[in-house]
Amino acid sequence: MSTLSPEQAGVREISLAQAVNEALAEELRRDPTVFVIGEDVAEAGTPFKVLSGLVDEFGAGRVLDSPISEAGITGIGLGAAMTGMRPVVDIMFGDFLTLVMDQVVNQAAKVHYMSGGRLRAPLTVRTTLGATRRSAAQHSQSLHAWVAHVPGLKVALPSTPYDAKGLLKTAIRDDGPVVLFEDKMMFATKGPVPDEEYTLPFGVADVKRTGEDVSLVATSSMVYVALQAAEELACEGISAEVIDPRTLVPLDREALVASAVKTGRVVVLDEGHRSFGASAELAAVVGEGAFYHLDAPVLRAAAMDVPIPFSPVLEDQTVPTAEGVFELARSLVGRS
Amino acid sequence: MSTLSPEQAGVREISLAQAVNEALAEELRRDPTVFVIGEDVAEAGTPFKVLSGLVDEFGAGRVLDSPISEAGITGIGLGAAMTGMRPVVDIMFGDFLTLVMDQVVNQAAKVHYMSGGRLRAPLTVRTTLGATRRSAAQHSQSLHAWVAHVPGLKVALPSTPYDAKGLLKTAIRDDGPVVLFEDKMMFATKGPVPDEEYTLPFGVADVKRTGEDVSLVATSSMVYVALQAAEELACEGISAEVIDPRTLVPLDREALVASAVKTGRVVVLDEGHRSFGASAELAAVVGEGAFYHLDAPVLRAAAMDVPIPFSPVLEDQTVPTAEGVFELARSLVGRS
Amino acid sequence: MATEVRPLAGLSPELGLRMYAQMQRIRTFEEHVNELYRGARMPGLAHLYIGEEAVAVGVCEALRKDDYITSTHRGHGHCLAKGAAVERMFCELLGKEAGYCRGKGGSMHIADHENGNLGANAIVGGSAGIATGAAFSARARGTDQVAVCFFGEGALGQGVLYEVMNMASLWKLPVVYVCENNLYNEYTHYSETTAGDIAARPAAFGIPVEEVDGQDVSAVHAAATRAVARARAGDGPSFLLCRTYRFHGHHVGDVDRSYYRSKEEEASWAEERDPLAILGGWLAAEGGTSRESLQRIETEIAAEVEAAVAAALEAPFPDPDEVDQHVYP
Amino acid sequence: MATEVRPLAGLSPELGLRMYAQMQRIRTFEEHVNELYRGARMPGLAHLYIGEEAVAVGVCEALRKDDYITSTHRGHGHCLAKGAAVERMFCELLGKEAGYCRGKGGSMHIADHENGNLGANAIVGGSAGIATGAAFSARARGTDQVAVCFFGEGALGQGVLYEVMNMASLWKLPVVYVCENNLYNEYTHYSETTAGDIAARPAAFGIPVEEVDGQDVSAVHAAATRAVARARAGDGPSFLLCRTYRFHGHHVGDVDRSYYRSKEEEASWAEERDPLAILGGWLAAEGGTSRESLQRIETEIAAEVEAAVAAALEAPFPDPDEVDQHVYP
Ligand SMILES: Cc1ncc(C[n+]2csc(CCOP(=O)(O)OP(=O)(O)O)c2C)c(N)n1
Ligand SMILES: Cc1ncc(C[n+]2csc(CCOP(=O)(O)OP(=O)(O)O)c2C)c(N)n1
Ligand SMILES: [Mg+2]
Ligand SMILES: [Mg+2]
Repeated sequence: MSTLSPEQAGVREISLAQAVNEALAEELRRDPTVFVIGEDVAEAGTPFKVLSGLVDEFGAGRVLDSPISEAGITGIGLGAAMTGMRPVVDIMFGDFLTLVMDQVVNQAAKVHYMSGGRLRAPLTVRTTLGATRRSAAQHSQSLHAWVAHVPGLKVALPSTPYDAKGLLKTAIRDDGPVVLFEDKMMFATKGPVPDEEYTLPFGVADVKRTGEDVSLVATSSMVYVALQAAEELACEGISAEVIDPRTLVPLDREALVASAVKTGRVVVLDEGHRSFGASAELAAVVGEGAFYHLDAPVLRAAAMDVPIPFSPVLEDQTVPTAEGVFELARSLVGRS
Repeated sequence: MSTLSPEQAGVREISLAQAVNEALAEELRRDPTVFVIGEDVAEAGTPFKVLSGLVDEFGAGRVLDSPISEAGITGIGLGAAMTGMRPVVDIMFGDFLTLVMDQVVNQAAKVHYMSGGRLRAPLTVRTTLGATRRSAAQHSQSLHAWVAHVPGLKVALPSTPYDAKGLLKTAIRDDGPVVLFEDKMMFATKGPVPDEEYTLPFGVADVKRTGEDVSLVATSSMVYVALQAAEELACEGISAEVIDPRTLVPLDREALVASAVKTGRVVVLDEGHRSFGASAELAAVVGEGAFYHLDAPVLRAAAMDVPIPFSPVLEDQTVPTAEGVFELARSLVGRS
Repeated sequence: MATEVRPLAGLSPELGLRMYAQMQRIRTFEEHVNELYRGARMPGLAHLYIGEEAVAVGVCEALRKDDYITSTHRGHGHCLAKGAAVERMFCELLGKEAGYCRGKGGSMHIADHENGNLGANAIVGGSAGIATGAAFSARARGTDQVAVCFFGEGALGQGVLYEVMNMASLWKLPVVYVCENNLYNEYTHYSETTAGDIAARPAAFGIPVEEVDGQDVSAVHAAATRAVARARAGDGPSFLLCRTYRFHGHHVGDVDRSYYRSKEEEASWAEERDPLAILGGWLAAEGGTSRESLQRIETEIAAEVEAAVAAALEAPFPDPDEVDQHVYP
Repeated sequence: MATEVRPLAGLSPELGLRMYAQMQRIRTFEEHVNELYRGARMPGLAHLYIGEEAVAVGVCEALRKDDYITSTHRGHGHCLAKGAAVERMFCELLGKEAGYCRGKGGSMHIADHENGNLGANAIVGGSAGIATGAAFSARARGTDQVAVCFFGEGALGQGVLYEVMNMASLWKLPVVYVCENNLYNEYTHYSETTAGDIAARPAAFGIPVEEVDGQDVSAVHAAATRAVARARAGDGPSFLLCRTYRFHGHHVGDVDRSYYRSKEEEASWAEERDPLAILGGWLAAEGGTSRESLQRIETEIAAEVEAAVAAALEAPFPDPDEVDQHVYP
């Protein structure tokens, strides 16, 4: 369990927003080729205030307010990346990935391969996922499955301030394109982060809680749902393991399979829509790798297959809850 | 097995391209609100010549050559669909879906739901999938998993002329948005199509070949690979069932699970990239629904997780072959 | 500084009064929306249209009920101006079943099919295609309907706008593009995001452009009337560039704005360029309307809107089972 | 009708000869590509640049080796003009390991990093962002490099072009947009897809535009030299609108073209507006070059290209194991 406890020396409790801000500040300081471009990222520091203060330290030349041109800024970021820079393109809402798919998928993801390894695109796209903010159908999607399906892209989904900082720094230093998703609801979530600098490797899952009876494979926002469900399961005497892949690409298949082999029962949690989403790949990987050790089918908890509705009484039904996951897991362990 | 044999009365052998052309012609004739818009769809009849002749019968007002503006024509199609028309938007290559994701996903897919059921978008987007045409990374993708992940969209993947005609006519008559993918390599493929008019229901899988020992769940281009593998398996005394979902959304889960329950062994074939692709959902559905009847893990045969390379010696390795599927299936049946 | 009263060219008092009532209705509606937010009685956020009322009203008064509009995240004004009922709008903003979208859309997706409002849109520039397609459809179906596409100047950053303007011009579609230049893209002044000359952009695609004072409802109405007549006559698209200003924040939560615009700037617009004050002043001075009758309109609308918000607050939420209805027709 | 010989303003014979050789090299290369296709010895298709050579050569001769270009599906001419070697290009088109992209890219993705060619692109308009970003990067890194974005007039339909031109103008980026108007988007005349006045589009974004005869390499070179100097001096982007014509089909398989353009039109361009004939004629008539020396150049290049294609045909394919290399750096 890599998650740090504040008891440790030189560890502070900071919010995920602060962690992201620190990661960007450190990389901007360390490497003059790093810059940030996006809508309202400078003085406004983004609508989520995640980038507050960066423009003051690094200036408008390295923290650029752009027109409302997602495709354009991603293309410019790509061209800059191909010629010696390390851009961080800020796509305010993950829902706006719809506008940059050509730049990200047909261009950035493929340029290294298509050039036989001669061109590189060290481009980081930072964006968001997650519902339940009463933002309705065009500001609540979790579209990470799309980019995870595209060879050439790496995809990171931090769930804690510690992971957010370490994975973002790794993304910026990666020589290829990385799409990193942060849950809008998690920006205020606090967690331990060391004082000293660190990065986190891609492709290494993190066991957020160890357990024996059932594995809860959870991404991003769903890690908290899984941890809460694990608490409730514990009261029933069911020991749940919560494992967070942290990056979908590369994916730590071994760790997921190992956990499944150990527990024999798996629930996959992901906030993307259920059908043809990330939860399907995670379930398929476990099903392939741990088949002969599974005591029950791999179940999935994901967003309902409906556009996210505005009305709270409707929206709150669309995203997995700890109660729901608790029930699913308990049914697997055959106690219900 | 719905597939028709030419022996049947009033059945002709026509190519998939002709079947698509007939479907469009019939719907354009039947319903004055139907029109086709796309790049080089009129006189040129598309680069694949699939639409040849339509402009002559229906005129440039109903078969429109557009600028090279995929997002724009999809948006215009959507607006027309919301106000009484039934547009068929022609997106020349599936790779260009990257340019229309906002119009399709944030707009078309959601307008009915967001309006509480008051607005409708009977929009059909026709596009392609499939590699092995030496067209390289930006003209060879199979991106159907993306749209299948989006609630509000229906997704059709015909594999025969019969299915292509029947599913396209159903798509055009559907009151919501449908994205239909045709395999570029299949346009010349011939098959039986009845003289008289017909449509095919969405959400009904088609068993292309019945078998007892192993189920090959195959989409679009992979149906032929599966049928060929089934032939070769038959020589080894292995009876393979080939089942084609025909539509990913709605998905005929029952039929897939029933086949899996019968055979106990399943290989999923899909030409999209393996990771986070359609094959993952199909495998997960079978794994969930048939778990207690499976004798072996559900295996997947899909495109390699690499951008499609140009060089034939490389490209030919990226897409599943009958040999590869034969081996996979045989390994499942424990004969290798 | 009091608002200077200028003759509102060729405005009839009747039309002036009707537009005054509509603008007042929008203003009052929005003030209640702000209150609902501040009282934590409305889910989510909303983008207030206060200060820009003359654009929506001036344009929509030039339209027929069966004409189409597409709207934006700042869409309450467009919706009301096109004829929506206040109570059903409040219901939508509160996520209630009686709302225009049964609570599924909310402020950013409010649509009013009966009155030709094809919907607000939370994607900047996201409705440019829809409006242009509605115009295509009107022409293809042989009606003489017109489609109006409202958008903020920030949408000038979205490429799809140029793609569809090109086709609207090529095919002479009956669409009017109405750009509401309120000077800001969220928290950034448009001059930092917009190169060259805005009016030259549609012109480059062969679309005639008219620039108007968006605070003068009669000027907006006159220009819109010309553009709509042009579209209806089959002469193709037009572009109206309206200079306006949002008096409140980008959204209801945007309270401290000093880092991107000055209090002085805000005050000068509110005191000198308030479209309601300008029209009210003219109606009283030149329109032969007494201050009392204007007062009466305000009182009536205040009562109407208060009753509506009260009813909406009492209205039931949708049945939870509706969550998976309306995904597919 | 023979090609009329016009004085090619301010062209030095040395430069003229160098450009003649480059244009001849492109022409000869393309003729071999066509033969390879017709002989079924090349996988896939290719889009020939024959007829448009003066644009690529005129522009690239105004660039430094460390300047950037981005190219299109019709990119062989740009690639050669920027300094690529004929044999490695043939190798790429044939999917061989010695190709510029180790056979992974092919005709539509050929890139030549060493010479600043950031790649052909099979997405129309797909490299507008890349070129603009390269210009941003040059400025940010404090170099005086310039980026040139080649695209066909069909790319005027892609919204992203306007998004990046807006930013290039706002931020005065050292980028030159070179529009090759060869009159056709595939099989459709550009007048059916392009409204208004092309030159007014970049102008609307504050980008200076120069229209040039794309068949006159000296005119292209002069205009490009001005635009590049402007960019290098920090004065921002420019737009060159080049009138040109592709002599062959949209791609090598597009043989029956009568349904979209007339034989007469093709003949008049080939006979009167062939950029090689125009330059050759001038070199002979005014440039003090003998027909013999031009002949010699052609013979040398013919030999060079033949040797290259022969070698490329013999060259080995990549190791099959390379298929999953270069996915991630
Ligand atoms: C494609 C897209 N990018 C970014 C946003 C976030 N956003 C919402 S409103 C807004 C500013 C819009 O400015 P403008 O178009 O001028 O409209 P205004 O808010 O001024 O009325 C932005 C950037 C969005 N909703 N959609
Ligand atoms: C985004 C996109 N849409 C469509 C195509 C298919 N296509 C390839 S070339 C072409 C025509 C391009 O015309 P133009 O830009 O004028 O270049 P030209 O071929 O004339 O050199 C089209 C439509 C594509 N490659 N990319
Ligand atoms: Mg604005
Ligand atoms: Mg062209």
